[in-house]
Amino acid sequence: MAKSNEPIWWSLFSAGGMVAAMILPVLIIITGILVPFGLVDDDPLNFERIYTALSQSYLIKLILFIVITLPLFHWAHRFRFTLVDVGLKSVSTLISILCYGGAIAGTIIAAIIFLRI
Amino acid sequence: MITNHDIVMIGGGGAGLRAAIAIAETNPNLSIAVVSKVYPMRSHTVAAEGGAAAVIKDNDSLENHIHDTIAGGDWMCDQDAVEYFVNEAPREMIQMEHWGCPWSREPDGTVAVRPFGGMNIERTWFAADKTGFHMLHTLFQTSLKHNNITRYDEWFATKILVENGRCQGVTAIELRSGKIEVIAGKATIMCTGGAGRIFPFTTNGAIKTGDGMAMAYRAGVPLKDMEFIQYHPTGLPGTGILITEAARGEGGIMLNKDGYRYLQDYDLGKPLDIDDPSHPVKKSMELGPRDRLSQAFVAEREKERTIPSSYGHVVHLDIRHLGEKKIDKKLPFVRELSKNYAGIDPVYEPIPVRPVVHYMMGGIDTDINGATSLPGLYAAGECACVSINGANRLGSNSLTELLVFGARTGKAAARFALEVPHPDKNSLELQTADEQKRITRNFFRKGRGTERIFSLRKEMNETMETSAGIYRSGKSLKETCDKIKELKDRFVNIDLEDKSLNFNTELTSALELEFMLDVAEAIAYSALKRTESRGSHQRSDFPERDDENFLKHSMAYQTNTKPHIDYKDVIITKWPPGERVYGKEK
Amino acid sequence: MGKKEMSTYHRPFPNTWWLKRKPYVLFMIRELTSVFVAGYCIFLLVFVYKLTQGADVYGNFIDALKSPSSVALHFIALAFVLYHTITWFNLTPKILVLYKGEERIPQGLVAGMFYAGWVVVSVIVALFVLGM
Amino acid sequence: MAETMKLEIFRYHPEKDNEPTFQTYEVPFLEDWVILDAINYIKDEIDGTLSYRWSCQMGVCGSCGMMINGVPKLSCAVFLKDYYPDKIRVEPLTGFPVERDLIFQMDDFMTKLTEIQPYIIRNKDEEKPLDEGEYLQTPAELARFKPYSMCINCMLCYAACPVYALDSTFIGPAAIALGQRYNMDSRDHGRDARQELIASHEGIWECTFVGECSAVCPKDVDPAAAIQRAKVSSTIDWFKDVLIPWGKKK
Ligand SMILES: Cc1cc2nc3c(=O)[nH]c(=O)nc-3n(C[C@H](O)[C@H](O)[C@H](O)COP(=O)(O)OP(=O)(O)OC[C@H]3O[C@@H](n4cnc5c(N)ncnc54)[C@H](O)[C@@H]3O)c2cc1C
Ligand code: SF4
Ligand code: F3S
Ligand code: FES
Repeated sequence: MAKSNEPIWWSLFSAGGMVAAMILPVLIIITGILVPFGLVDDDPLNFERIYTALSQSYLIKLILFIVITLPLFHWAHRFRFTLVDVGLKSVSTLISILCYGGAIAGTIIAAIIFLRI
Repeated sequence: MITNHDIVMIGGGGAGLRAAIAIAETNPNLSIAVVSKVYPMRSHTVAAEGGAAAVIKDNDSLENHIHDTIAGGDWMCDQDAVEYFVNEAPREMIQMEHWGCPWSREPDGTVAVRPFGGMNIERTWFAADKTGFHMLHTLFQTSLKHNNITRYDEWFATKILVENGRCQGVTAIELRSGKIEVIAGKATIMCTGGAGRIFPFTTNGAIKTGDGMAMAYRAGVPLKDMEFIQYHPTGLPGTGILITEAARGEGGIMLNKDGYRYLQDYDLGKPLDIDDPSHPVKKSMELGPRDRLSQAFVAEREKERTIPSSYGHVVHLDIRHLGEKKIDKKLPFVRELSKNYAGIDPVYEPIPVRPVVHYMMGGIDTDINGATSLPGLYAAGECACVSINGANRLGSNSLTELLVFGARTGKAAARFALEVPHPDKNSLELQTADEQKRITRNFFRKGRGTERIFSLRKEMNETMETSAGIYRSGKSLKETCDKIKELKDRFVNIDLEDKSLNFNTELTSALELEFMLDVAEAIAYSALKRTESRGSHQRSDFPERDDENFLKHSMAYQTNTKPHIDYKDVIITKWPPGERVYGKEK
Repeated sequence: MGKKEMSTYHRPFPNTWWLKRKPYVLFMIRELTSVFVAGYCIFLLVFVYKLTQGADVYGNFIDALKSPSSVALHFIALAFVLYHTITWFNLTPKILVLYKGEERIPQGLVAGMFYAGWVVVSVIVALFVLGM
Repeated sequence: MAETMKLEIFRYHPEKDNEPTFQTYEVPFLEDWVILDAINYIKDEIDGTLSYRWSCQMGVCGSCGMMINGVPKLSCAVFLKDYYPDKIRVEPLTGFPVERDLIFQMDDFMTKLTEIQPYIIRNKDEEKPLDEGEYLQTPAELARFKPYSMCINCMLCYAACPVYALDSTFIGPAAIALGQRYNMDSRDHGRDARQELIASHEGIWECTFVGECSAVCPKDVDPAAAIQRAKVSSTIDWFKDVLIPWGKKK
């Protein structure tokens, strides 16, 4: 019985799931409801404010980076099994490559973008 | 087809598995077969709730346990067997602990014990109220460790094969394919459990049909003390599901329709208040032995002080005062069962109960090594009678018996197997061909008759209930003997709708009915001949115990006509017969 | 063990099994929330990317948030992500099996801790992004 | 006959049928009958050829699992009255090959159960002689594994798990729960031995946490929790191995 490498994917999945559960709802409310409907004073998302916040604090940058990338792995792992569960078991290797590959690609792109700030 | 093993266990319940492991551990080179008509973990040991007795605490002594057992059995126990049993019990129970059995514990981590009926001190080990379940699964799972144990799951044994004067195995049907094969062994151990299904109202599962007893009986081995049948005082009406004695051990009380603790009227001591720290008092009132409690029920019924229900009369078992917390911790299964099957929550309402057929004290006659009169044939567990239970088993002695005598019998059979030559292959195959023919002829031939299994079984159940119940009389027993004869004759005309091979459960029901009729016959004749009252055998026409004539085991032999009943002395070593006293000691 | 293979019947298990019972449908919805989770993360990534493209590009992007289609998408995403959050927290007691002595800490309490944490985190994030 | 009810039962006979059929029976409706009572009535009074497993009638032997209207249940523990007056559809548990009628084949589980090593494994030198008595185990230590020891091997969880139905190489809920039962027993040292199977792909990692195994379990074993906890501990093992390879035993 081969030793499985699932733990790495599973822990990324879990961490991503936790981040998504904790942080995404409030962010969606901000970008999807509060800001568009003008329910908050000023414009919290104005360029100056966000850009300075991100460019001046490595910590904020890192947090946002994690908030964006970990849930990608959450998706990759879950979606992989969703596809297997609906009967695509025969191409499961390909699915794994596409899903995890997608999440890794997303992470690399994110890294490049974040480095440019 | 013939498969060879050194030792063949028929039955994968507590006794069969314990025997198998004992052999596997003592000699890893022996090949062991465990043949069972159901997957071993479905065996009826799984249903045992209350616990298993063994002396472990400092305030207890072996002598106490011996005395309780012998007095509880109304001096019908073989005392050498009881002594061995009690001495060995703690070791066996510790062995179960070492194998992982989840015994309930004291805060300091030692095993906990609880009081049980007829015992003068708390000595019953328990795993909440699923003791048998945990023991069976522990044994079964432990048996998986040994790869010299071959399991024949869902194989139905039909006949003991005797050749050259010794038992050389059995024929068995592989249920899924329907084919009959020889499972040959140098020694064979019957561990097929009890026969409660002979009666209509029983705590026993569908598989407890006395198969092993009947097979041995047909092979010429006597059945011992078959008239002693234990009624458990607290079964749920309708289903017969058991409410464990542990409910009373923890302090539950029995009430009649007036809310009166009627047991005080039956020489079982005086009740203490339920809040009294000494309640429940051992060996008194609710903690009297089962025979006496069941008899008290009948008397209450006659006085019209019981409660009518849609399933006959009941009394109440009240555990409300224990409180929800204790009930959930110590008796969760009682709560689950009462809620599901009686529609009441015992935290808030008393449980309706009535006596129910529970256990066979008698069985295949064996010596202290589990050996029967037929060389190579051994028996252990409820199907056997060594006899430690005498005329009335004490609750929680049986599970321990499975271990103690399962192990001992296993080892004895292993020694025997090492000494005898290989089976006589050819003649066993011939015998199997005969058995195959018998089954085809009896059950598969077209146009046999019109009798239905179900109606014969029902008639057998009814006649046994009327005549071999808590109280018996010569007249009704005679009628039952005739009735069984009639049913056996009619059995020949039984017609199976199912003529196929794969998993033909109609065929197995028919074979089981045939086994039960044989066992019922042995019970009825043994009871008829015992003209005294002792333990669970109460004759309304002979209400006194008669040590002069009947301090003897009944031995039922099958003949071509009616069974022949003989007697054998009870082994008395240090404990001469005395009076059974409850509620007055100390 | 001498068990001959015999003709058994293997029932088909269609790929549409998850439509057969409500718990399975709910399970599938739970699994599909991951698509919306990932979708929103990609949106965030685009957001940061626009930031690197300068104030004008970024400004247009923020204006586009007000479009009905964007709002609609956000609402859908919110529904799924909330479903994710709820199912996720509800399952935490299966992973975090805690005992106090003999008693298991009630599952509701364990999940409750996560819900409480969620509220705190949400408030902090909101204050941080919106205010200060 | 006063009130009656209809049962639609899955029939398959290997000697005669290539495909299963359904047969409808009418049985008396009694308030306190469980579905098994109705099926026994059919066997006794209407059709002796119907095959199924049962024994204890009290929900503890684990023989009588069936699909009742598509949901795995112990037929001795569900009442007719919960379905009255609708027709009840009875089928063998899904996910297993059918031997005949309501009898499914569970060889696969028995093999897996054996492989998971569901018995106490102790370090050689730490076996205590029987004369020295029991191993101490506090009620708290007992409580850690007790729920997992309640499994009656009824197979309802397997029938509820789509992952097992799709791919029977998956070890499945009950076997893993029983492995965990021993892993968490304070008297056991066998975790490493069991881990090889549990931590394999076919072990815990195929489980996608559908959770229905726990939802249908009649004994509250909560195999879903057992599996997820095994995922956590196997993950911890994995990181230990990768990050501190020199810390490995053996
Ligand atoms: C509800 C209930 C509660 C009980 N509670 C307690 C208690 O608290 N304490 C206590 O000490 N005792 C208790 N008892 C009694 C005790 O449980 C039984 O006496 C004991 O379990 C019998 O075990 P066994 O191994 O002899 O037989 P079983 O466990 O009944 O096993 C019989 C085995 O034989 C096999 N078999 C039978 N016929 C055939 C055949 N023809 N071919 C192949 N295989 C066959 C079966 O498949 C099965 O594996 C209780 C009994 C019941 C019914
Ligand atoms: S875990 Fe529950 S459902 Fe599964 S086999 Fe065990 S008791 Fe049955
Ligand atoms: S249903 Fe199956 S997928 Fe996992 S949580 Fe239970 S084993
Ligand atoms: S018959 Fe034993 S569990 Fe249903």
